[in-house]
Amino acid sequence: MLRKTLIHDTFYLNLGPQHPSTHGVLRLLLRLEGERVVECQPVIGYSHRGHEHMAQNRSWLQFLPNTSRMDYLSALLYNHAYCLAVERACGITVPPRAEYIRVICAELNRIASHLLWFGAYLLDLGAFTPFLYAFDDREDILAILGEVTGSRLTYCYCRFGGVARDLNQAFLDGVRAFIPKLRRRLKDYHTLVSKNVIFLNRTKGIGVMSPEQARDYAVTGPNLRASGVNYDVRKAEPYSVYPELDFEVPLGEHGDCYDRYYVRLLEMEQSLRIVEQALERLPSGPIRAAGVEQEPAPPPGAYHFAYESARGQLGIYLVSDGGRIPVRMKWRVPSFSNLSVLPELLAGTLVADTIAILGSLDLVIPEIDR
Amino acid sequence: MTGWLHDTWQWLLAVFGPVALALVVGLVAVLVWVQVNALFLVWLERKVAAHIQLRIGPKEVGPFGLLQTVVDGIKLVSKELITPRPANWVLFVLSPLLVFTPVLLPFLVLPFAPSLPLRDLNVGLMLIFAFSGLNVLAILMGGWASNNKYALLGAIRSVAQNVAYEIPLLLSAMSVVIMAGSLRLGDIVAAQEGMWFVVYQPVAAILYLVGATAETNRAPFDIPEAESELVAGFHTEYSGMRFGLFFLAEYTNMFVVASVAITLFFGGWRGPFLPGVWWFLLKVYLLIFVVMWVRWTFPRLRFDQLMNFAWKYMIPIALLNLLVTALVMKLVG
Amino acid sequence: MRALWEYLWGVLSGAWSLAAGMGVTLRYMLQPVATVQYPRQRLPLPEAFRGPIRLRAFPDGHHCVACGECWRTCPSGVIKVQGLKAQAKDHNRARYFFIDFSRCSLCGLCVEVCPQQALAFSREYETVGPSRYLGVKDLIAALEQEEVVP
Amino acid sequence: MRPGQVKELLASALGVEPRETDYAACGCHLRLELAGAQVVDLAGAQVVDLARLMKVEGFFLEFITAVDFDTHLELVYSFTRHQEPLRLQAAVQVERGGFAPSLAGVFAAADWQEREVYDMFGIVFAGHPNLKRLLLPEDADFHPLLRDFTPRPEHGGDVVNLEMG
Repeated sequence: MLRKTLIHDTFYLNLGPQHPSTHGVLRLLLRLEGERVVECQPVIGYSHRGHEHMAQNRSWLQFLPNTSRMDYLSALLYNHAYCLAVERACGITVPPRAEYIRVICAELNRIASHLLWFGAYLLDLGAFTPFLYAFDDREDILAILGEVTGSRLTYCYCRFGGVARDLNQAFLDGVRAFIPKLRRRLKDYHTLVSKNVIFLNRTKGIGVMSPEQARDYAVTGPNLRASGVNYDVRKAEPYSVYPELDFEVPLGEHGDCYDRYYVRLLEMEQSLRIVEQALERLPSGPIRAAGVEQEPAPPPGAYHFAYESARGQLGIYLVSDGGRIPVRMKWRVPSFSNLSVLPELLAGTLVADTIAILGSLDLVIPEIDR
Repeated sequence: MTGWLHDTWQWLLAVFGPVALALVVGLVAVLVWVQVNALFLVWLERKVAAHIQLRIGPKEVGPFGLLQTVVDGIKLVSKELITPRPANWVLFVLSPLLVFTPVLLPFLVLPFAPSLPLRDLNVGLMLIFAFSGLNVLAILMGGWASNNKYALLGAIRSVAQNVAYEIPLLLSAMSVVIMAGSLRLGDIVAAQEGMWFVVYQPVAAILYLVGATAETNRAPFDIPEAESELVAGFHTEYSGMRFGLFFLAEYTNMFVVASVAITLFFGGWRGPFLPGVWWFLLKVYLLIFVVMWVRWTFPRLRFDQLMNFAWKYMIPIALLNLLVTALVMKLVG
Repeated sequence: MRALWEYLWGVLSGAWSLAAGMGVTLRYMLQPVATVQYPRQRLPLPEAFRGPIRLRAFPDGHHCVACGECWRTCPSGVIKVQGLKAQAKDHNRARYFFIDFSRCSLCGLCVEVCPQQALAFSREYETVGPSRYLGVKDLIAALEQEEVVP
Repeated sequence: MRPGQVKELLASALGVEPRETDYAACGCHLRLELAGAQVVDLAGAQVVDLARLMKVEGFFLEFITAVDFDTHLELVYSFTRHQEPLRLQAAVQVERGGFAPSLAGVFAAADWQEREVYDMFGIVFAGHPNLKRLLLPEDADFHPLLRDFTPRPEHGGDVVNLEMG
């Protein structure tokens, strides 16, 4: 009897909500057998602020600053997505210059988001230094975006029918200097991290997600592409000026942590290409569409808009009754689905792998909780 | 004034005898040295880390921020010592003391200079390894007594890791001992008259350095206190100077293993121009710098990979190395 | 034999990858630092910087007519403005203009909707205080300390 | 896959007729209004059959949400594909506090999505393995996205009132 309980004794470990590696306030209830995870149950909602409820209590325009508070690491992407969604619903055409500016800023923000993920992931794996290199690069992006948006993290830059402010010379110079610098840095990252034998051992073959699993759990973004599924909303349901730009969608093969890592690194390079091309083609003209109402209200009906955020497919489902205040605004956030697959990936791994897998999914918890 | 001092000295000498007095003075010196050295090493670590990471590091307190660690130490001393209610009080309090004591004792035999070891024992090397083995007991006690799951996991990891890495450490040191023919550290340094042992024993040197890094729980082998997995590992529940003692022990331990590495493989205090003690310290700090450099470059290994590495690679290679050394020594000597 | 070769190759390439990584960190160690020591050195603020809003100062004071457009647009409802007419036929002029900066999200909608262009972002960035009530700012009073920017 | 193909497929397999919508205007290719699920007839509910079909055809479940129209709730299921993207949104009318069949057995993604809808709207998903609160505290007794919900002080949050003058 005693022997039996000794062998089969498992214990619960609360990983979070205050834990260095849960990035935000996520709680994982782990049932452990020694260091092996038997069962994992994510508990979320610690930073639920009720953005969808707020949306039902304010006008379409007034919701704009909320968008950047959901996923604060890719605030501009959410900003952009919301504006595109409302513009589609209202039938507003955006001047090309504004759209190019938005894409440049959004892609820079995507790089910043991936850089932060890169640093934080290496921190999870115990390498402190790449984190600060990544922050150094990210700092450049924040400074560049600050030149035109006026803020560093929670941007509120896009407006219905355009952007709030035109690009200035400091921004253009900053971007032109930044692109070659990041290219050099990416090379160093490959030497320092991607080829490092310890890193390879920690990530190769860990947390393998099959394409079927990914589809079952509606996983999207780099996590899905690491499993080899070619699905990028920018290509699948092209929006904005992406059809005019030439870029590739990097794919992984095995769907393990290493592929998820590598796909993101390659995506940064593709985003750089997009920024480069968009800068080259940047047309002149107005930055705000003429004749857009102060507070546009979409005609009655249901609208959906899909957007590729840094973490995957962002879906905005709007229901309007033609009034100033939305009836319903559903945000389909990518991390929500990406986290739901975690219990499946974790079963049977070690605690150290738990951190490696959790980190590789690139979760932003306030985005999940909304 | 000096007369009074001289009288006291004479009196002490008469009462305790020269040997005991030398030990007491030496012990006081070691205690002071340990503190100063640890404070300096923490400062060095922070500076090295900072410059690797494109930062400046401590710079406000004292010249180049040298006094920053002193201030931090004062802060630690002044903090409240918290004992968690479900903890085992006796073991919890005892553990930091027990972790700190064994790291002091190797200083008895470390040959800083030809005349400087306090006691040049003929089993000096064994004494060092014996006492560094005690470390793990204290960590296990602390981790278990905290009654915290993270601390317990950290303690378990620590025991497994220390047991595994002690073996290649000893085996690689043993091949040097075979070459020198003595366990006395002074003799080992003397045996490196013509050439450092690192030239004859490169494999043993690398094995020793890797093992020593693991033995001192330094990154990339810092899994007992892996902060991203186990929060702080075995010392999660410790605060104030109890935590400070763990910290102090870690850095002093680092100094000890680096000193042993210098003695075994890098010619100890030997070197031209400067007096021996300077050469010894220079080499030790250089080696410690390399260890820090490694720490700030690599990610952490996973626990099972670490064990695999020790049992499947390091121990067989160390054994093979020992065998070859013994054979060659037999044939040559 | 092949397995042994692969094993050796694995060991060597692994060791090489570690050495290459250390080379990278060494190179960075010799580079100049990237940080700015904040209270001593300060970065220039970007042109578009958004601080708490202020009333723009003109030679004849401010141009706010207390229409309340900003007050209605503000998503967080942080603005309160009240106007007075000196005489019945005069334009309305803001007498009181308060914002609660502790809840402001700096979206800039108030600045954009203002029909008089009376509002602008300040360049104040050290806005931390010990109490949330310090976030309540009296813009009319602040205006008096400001120099006139035509 | 073209909208026409899916339309035919749905007509032959389920006997339902989705409406083709203008993708450029509303971001959705097909919209399907399904009959409301009855409590007694959950097993045979059309939406479960639809989900099974969608799974076979390579779709994934983007999200499940609900919209409160005061008189009734409308459950919205959104499906799309990785290859040849096509979005199909199905709407089911549910009464307030009513029941709906769970899709958790078909799409694993439905598990959390349904928990969120239960959390926010109070729709009970019959057959769900673990229908607990997801985002709100476990002891919450309200469903905040219903239109008649008014926040009470104990729900948290506070407002600094500006004193004039």
